[in-house]
Amino acid sequence: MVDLSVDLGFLKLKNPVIAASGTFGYGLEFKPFYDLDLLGGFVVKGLYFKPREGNRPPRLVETPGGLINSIGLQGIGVEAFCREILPELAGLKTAVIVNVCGEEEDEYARVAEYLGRHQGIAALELNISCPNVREGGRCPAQSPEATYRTVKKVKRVTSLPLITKLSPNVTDITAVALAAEEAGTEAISLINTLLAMAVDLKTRKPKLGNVMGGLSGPAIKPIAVRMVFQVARSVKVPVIGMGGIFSAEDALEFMMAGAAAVQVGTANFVDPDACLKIIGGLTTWAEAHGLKKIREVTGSLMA
Amino acid sequence: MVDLSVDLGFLKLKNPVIAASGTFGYGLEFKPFYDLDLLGGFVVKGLYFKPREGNRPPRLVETPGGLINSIGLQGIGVEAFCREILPELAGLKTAVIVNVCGEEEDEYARVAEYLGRHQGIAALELNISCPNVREGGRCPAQSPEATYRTVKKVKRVTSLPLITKLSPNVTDITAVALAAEEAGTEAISLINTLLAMAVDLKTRKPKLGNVMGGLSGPAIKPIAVRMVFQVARSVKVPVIGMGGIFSAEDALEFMMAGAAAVQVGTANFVDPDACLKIIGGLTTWAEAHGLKKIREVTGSLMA
Amino acid sequence: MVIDRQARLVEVESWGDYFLFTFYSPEIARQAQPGQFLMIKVSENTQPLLRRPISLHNAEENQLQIFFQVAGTGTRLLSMKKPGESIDLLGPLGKGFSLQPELSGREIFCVGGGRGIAPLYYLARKLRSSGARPVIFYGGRSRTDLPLKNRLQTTGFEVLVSTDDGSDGFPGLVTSLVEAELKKRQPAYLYACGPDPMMEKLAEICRRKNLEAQFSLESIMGCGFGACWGCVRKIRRNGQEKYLKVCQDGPVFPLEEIVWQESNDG
Amino acid sequence: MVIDRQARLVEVESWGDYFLFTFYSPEIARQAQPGQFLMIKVSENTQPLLRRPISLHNAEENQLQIFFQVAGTGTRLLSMKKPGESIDLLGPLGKGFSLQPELSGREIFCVGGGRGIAPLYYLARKLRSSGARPVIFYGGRSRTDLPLKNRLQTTGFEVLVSTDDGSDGFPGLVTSLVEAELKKRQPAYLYACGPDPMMEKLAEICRRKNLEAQFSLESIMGCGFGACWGCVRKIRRNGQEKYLKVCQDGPVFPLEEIVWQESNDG
Ligand SMILES: Cc1cc2nc3c(=O)[nH]c(=O)nc-3n(C[C@H](O)[C@H](O)[C@H](O)COP(=O)(O)OP(=O)(O)OC[C@H]3O[C@@H](n4cnc5c(N)ncnc54)[C@H](O)[C@@H]3O)c2cc1C
Ligand SMILES: Cc1cc2nc3c(=O)[nH]c(=O)nc-3n(C[C@H](O)[C@H](O)[C@H](O)COP(=O)(O)OP(=O)(O)OC[C@H]3O[C@@H](n4cnc5c(N)ncnc54)[C@H](O)[C@@H]3O)c2cc1C
Ligand SMILES: Cc1cc2nc3c(=O)[nH]c(=O)nc-3n(C[C@H](O)[C@H](O)[C@H](O)COP(=O)(O)O)c2cc1C
Ligand SMILES: Cc1cc2nc3c(=O)[nH]c(=O)nc-3n(C[C@H](O)[C@H](O)[C@H](O)COP(=O)(O)O)c2cc1C
Ligand code: FES
Ligand code: FES
Repeated sequence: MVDLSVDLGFLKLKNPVIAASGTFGYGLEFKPFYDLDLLGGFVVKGLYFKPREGNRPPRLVETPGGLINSIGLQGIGVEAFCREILPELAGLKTAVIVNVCGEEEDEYARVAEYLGRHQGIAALELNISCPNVREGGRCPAQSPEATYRTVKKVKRVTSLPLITKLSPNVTDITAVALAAEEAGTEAISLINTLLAMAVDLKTRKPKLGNVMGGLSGPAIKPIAVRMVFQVARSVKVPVIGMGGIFSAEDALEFMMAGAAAVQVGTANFVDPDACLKIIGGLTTWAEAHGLKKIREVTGSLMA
Repeated sequence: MVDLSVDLGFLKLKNPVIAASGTFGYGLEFKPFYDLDLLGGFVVKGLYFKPREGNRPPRLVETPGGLINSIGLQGIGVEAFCREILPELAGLKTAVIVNVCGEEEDEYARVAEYLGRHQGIAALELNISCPNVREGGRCPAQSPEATYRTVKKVKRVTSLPLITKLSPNVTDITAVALAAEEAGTEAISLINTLLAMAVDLKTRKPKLGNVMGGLSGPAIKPIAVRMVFQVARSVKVPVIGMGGIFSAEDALEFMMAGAAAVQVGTANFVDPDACLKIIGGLTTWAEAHGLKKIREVTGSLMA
Repeated sequence: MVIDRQARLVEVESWGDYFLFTFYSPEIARQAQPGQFLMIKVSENTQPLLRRPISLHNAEENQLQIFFQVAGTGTRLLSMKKPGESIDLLGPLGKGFSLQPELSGREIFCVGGGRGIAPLYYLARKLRSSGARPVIFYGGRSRTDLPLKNRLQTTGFEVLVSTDDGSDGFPGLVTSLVEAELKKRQPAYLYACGPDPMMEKLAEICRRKNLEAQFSLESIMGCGFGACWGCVRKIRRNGQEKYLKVCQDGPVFPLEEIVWQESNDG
Repeated sequence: MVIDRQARLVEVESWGDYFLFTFYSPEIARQAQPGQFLMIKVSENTQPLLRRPISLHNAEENQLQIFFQVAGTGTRLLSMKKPGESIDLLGPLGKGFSLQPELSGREIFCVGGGRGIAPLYYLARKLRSSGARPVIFYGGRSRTDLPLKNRLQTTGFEVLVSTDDGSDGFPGLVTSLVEAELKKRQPAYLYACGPDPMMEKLAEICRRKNLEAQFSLESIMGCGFGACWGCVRKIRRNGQEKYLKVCQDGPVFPLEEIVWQESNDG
């Protein structure tokens, strides 16, 4: 029997597969498809303090091998989340991770502090990397300084472990990762989406109501693997890799490149049970390769 | 009859379709397929002063909708180019553009100066954005300062018009574009490839001999269109857009987003006559839309 | 809501760009309601990446039917499937038409434009079996865009057709035909599915005539089951305008809730 | 070098994972030489993105043949094409085997491992018609990996087969069979195509026996006609080691030029 468990230090996961924020609703949406306890964990959709309307539709465009979204973090806000959703997630035997957003740096701390007063949250994922909220797709994760400040502020108000989620829209991903580590993040997750755009020739307008959006899916996987590789060599905290993972083989690429765990995003839309299939595929692969513990794959790339 | 010509100010093209550097050999490779005079222009493969061996194979990996290459600018060097190739290109009635490389900033100027002493070159394209040469994929186009310095140095030694080619591996593409403009570039072309990587699960090694490479093809088109859109709104010099153009419709997306002309790269491998088909498609589209001049498409996006 | 990875394509009928598929998919058929839809996997690889939303055209015993028009890559791939192949279906999804019990015995307009006819056959059958009297309006550009006309008629429905080019039935838009009929009859309710401009015009007519109605909307969908927030449209509910999910809160909405200005115009 | 977008697939033969395709493609057939290859478009969309290199297995009058094994996505898509379909071929590409005139009348070894047999049939036919006596070595893992054995024999060639598992012919590697035969005969030349480890071993044998040879190499190709510099392998020529293009300078190289350490090991 293959041991799929991984230990992030601050958090033990029964397997390395985590459903990614914004692609897994509040978790409940997937209950009809399988037992959520089978997951390593899941990250709920990004939460601001207040409810948010999100961006003008259309919000989705398909591109070759990819999907551009400009949801704009529509959501119910942290209070409604703690009141209405969190109780429904209580009792789950999987890591429930909450994705924390903020219009400015202080809001991240407010949301984190509020969440810290509640039970049933395994960790916070700081979404300092959403390209769909500010003008021109800007976000704190595009600057090591803003990253450092934001992580620091959040650390001060909560004892929940922090996973800082990085943006690929940067010149030097390792500089941002190092800043997050220095500020005390317990882990780093990457990548969020790549800022992108598509034009409708018929209307001569952008295909997205919000003009630009974030590209996810298989198209971005090679960029994500590269960034995970670079970051994993630079920091000591565990790295959670994502970007276009659709199969166990994709997940293994990220793990070899240095990821201790992975997140699965867009694949959940295409196959609601994508995470399960990937978990199954990891076991199959490990067995075929005579591997006892999946965690031995992490960083095993010979480069 | 549709007027396909475009005027970049320093250069008139009979149509907006230019074959991209590194995907069109030295031009001669495509003579068996069609009359090169039909092109708006073509950019020859990047040239250093000296001949270069390029990177260790394997040098190519396919990814969903994309291609990662790590050629590493293998080439014959500028002297052999001027001696052996340039005479063969003499007499062509299309814009021959030479892609200029350098290990350090001064080499760009040396190559440019050498080329400036020869006839038959319509413009230089400064390749300050190749991710396949320096350690970790770094290049001058990742810093506005290095971009400014490099362009400035080259301007000083040649009167040939300069097209500065930008890298997408940056936090703020407009800052780099503005630096190039300030240093006096006559035009800006973008994007070069995105730094990427793929892992071979069987060997547990990177699939590329050089570990990382540059991602091109349809997968990157949405990122490229976004960057062209951002740059075209920021600078006054003409913008030449590229990244995943495989059809006339793709080219039109870039033009609406602000490109005065486009370059076609990876598509040349799949269809040696891709540029021709795209030129034909532009005429068809213009006719169907009652457009007399293709240049009216540039920047016509309503956003 | 079920993933049926092995729904067998039993029968294919086609008329030009229009296709009628019959699947064997007992579990989905058992749960199905008119107005609900499927998310269909059209490709084995990532091109296109996403499933495609297609309404239930009918569900009976162990079988499902869909009726669709080739609109782009995804529907073209779907149209190339052959009887005997297995197709991966996710469904039934969304909230279908709600059938008011008090409509029994009354005349009810079901207005479909183009491929929008798809969900109305199933609806009309349910309406009839619950005692109401559906009148189907079926509009298309030309006579070749009305491939289901015979099927609807031979099933015994009253069918009024219109064509923009006048090649069959009422010459003009289906909305004009509805308006003309509203001068003669007083239906108790109206259901509609079609392109946004048609529906917006119908909404105006219904409001003018004080006719209650439900419309089935389209939207580009990422998941189809509420996980992505990609499919929203602006809906007026409890005095507030918000972005609601077409896949979960719809695709059918009462007329008065739909805010037309914010429709997908991409 | 021609782009034939409409090469008609005339006939398909298959044995498990192995396929023999016959195309009608007069222009390419007219220019073809043994050892040259085609770049074949296997997909209508971008998955996979690139054409696939496949050797010419034969060319006669207006027809071409290829013999290939399903190795991944691209060759699987290719294998699904049906007679009557049109396929987009680019070719003939590369420098084929060079046939030394002085070999006339002499015995010549043609060694193919697995799918590497593909170009050797065409070569052997040319050798024979130029007066030489080709002996074909055909190695595979098991007897089911030797689908062309009969075809080669019935065409009148001397064919020596080997299988790793001993299920047909010589039990063991084809290189061992070659070594064994070299104890009995003295061929004038050797041509080979197969997996790198086989070729490297053969190179060692040839060097030891002072046997001149040409090898057809594989490499991942971007374009197939010299435009991308993606397919290079390290070659020793004029006393210098350089990266040469397999697609243009090869795929066939004289034994002594090939530098094995730098082979594609990705
Ligand atoms: C709930 C629902 C039920 C539907 N039921 C049916 C049905 O029963 N029969 C039928 O023929 N069609 C139906 N559609 C529309 C169908 O989903 C689209 O035609 C299809 O997704 C287009 O995919 P494609 O790959 O063929 O085209 P693409 O190449 O993706 O796009 C072609 C054109 O269609 C538009 N489009 C893409 N996706 C959608 C979408 N989800 N809705 C509307 N327009 C879209 C694009 O913007 C583009 O202009 C339904 C849509 C929804 C949301
Ligand atoms: C000049 C030349 C002639 C060839 N002739 C034949 C032939 O006659 N018959 C035949 O069956 N095969 C031949 N091949 C090999 C054939 O091109 C590959 O098997 C094919 O490209 C694999 O594509 P795929 O999409 O099926 O596999 P992929 O999914 O792309 O890859 C499957 C495996 O094959 C490897 N591979 C990918 N491309 C190549 C390549 N170009 N060369 C070698 N390995 C590759 C990959 O690294 C991977 O391990 C030839 C290759 C070359 C370079
Ligand atoms: C529709 C959609 C919504 C998303 N919303 C969020 C979000 O709320 N918070 C967040 O941190 N990331 C969000 N993401 C990014 C994903 O979590 C993930 O980082 C990205 O999509 C790359 O992974 P993938 O290619 O597997 O989807 C969203 C992605 C998509 C496609
Ligand atoms: C194999 C290969 C080699 C390339 N070599 C060069 C080069 O020498 N100089 C350069 O400026 N860009 C080079 N590029 C980048 C292309 O010119 C182009 O910027 C990029 O590929 C994006 O366009 P595409 O998606 O149409 O290919 C190369 C790209 C490829 C795929
Ligand atoms: S389609 Fe994903 S929420 Fe509606
Ligand atoms: S395959 Fe492009 S140069 Fe050889």
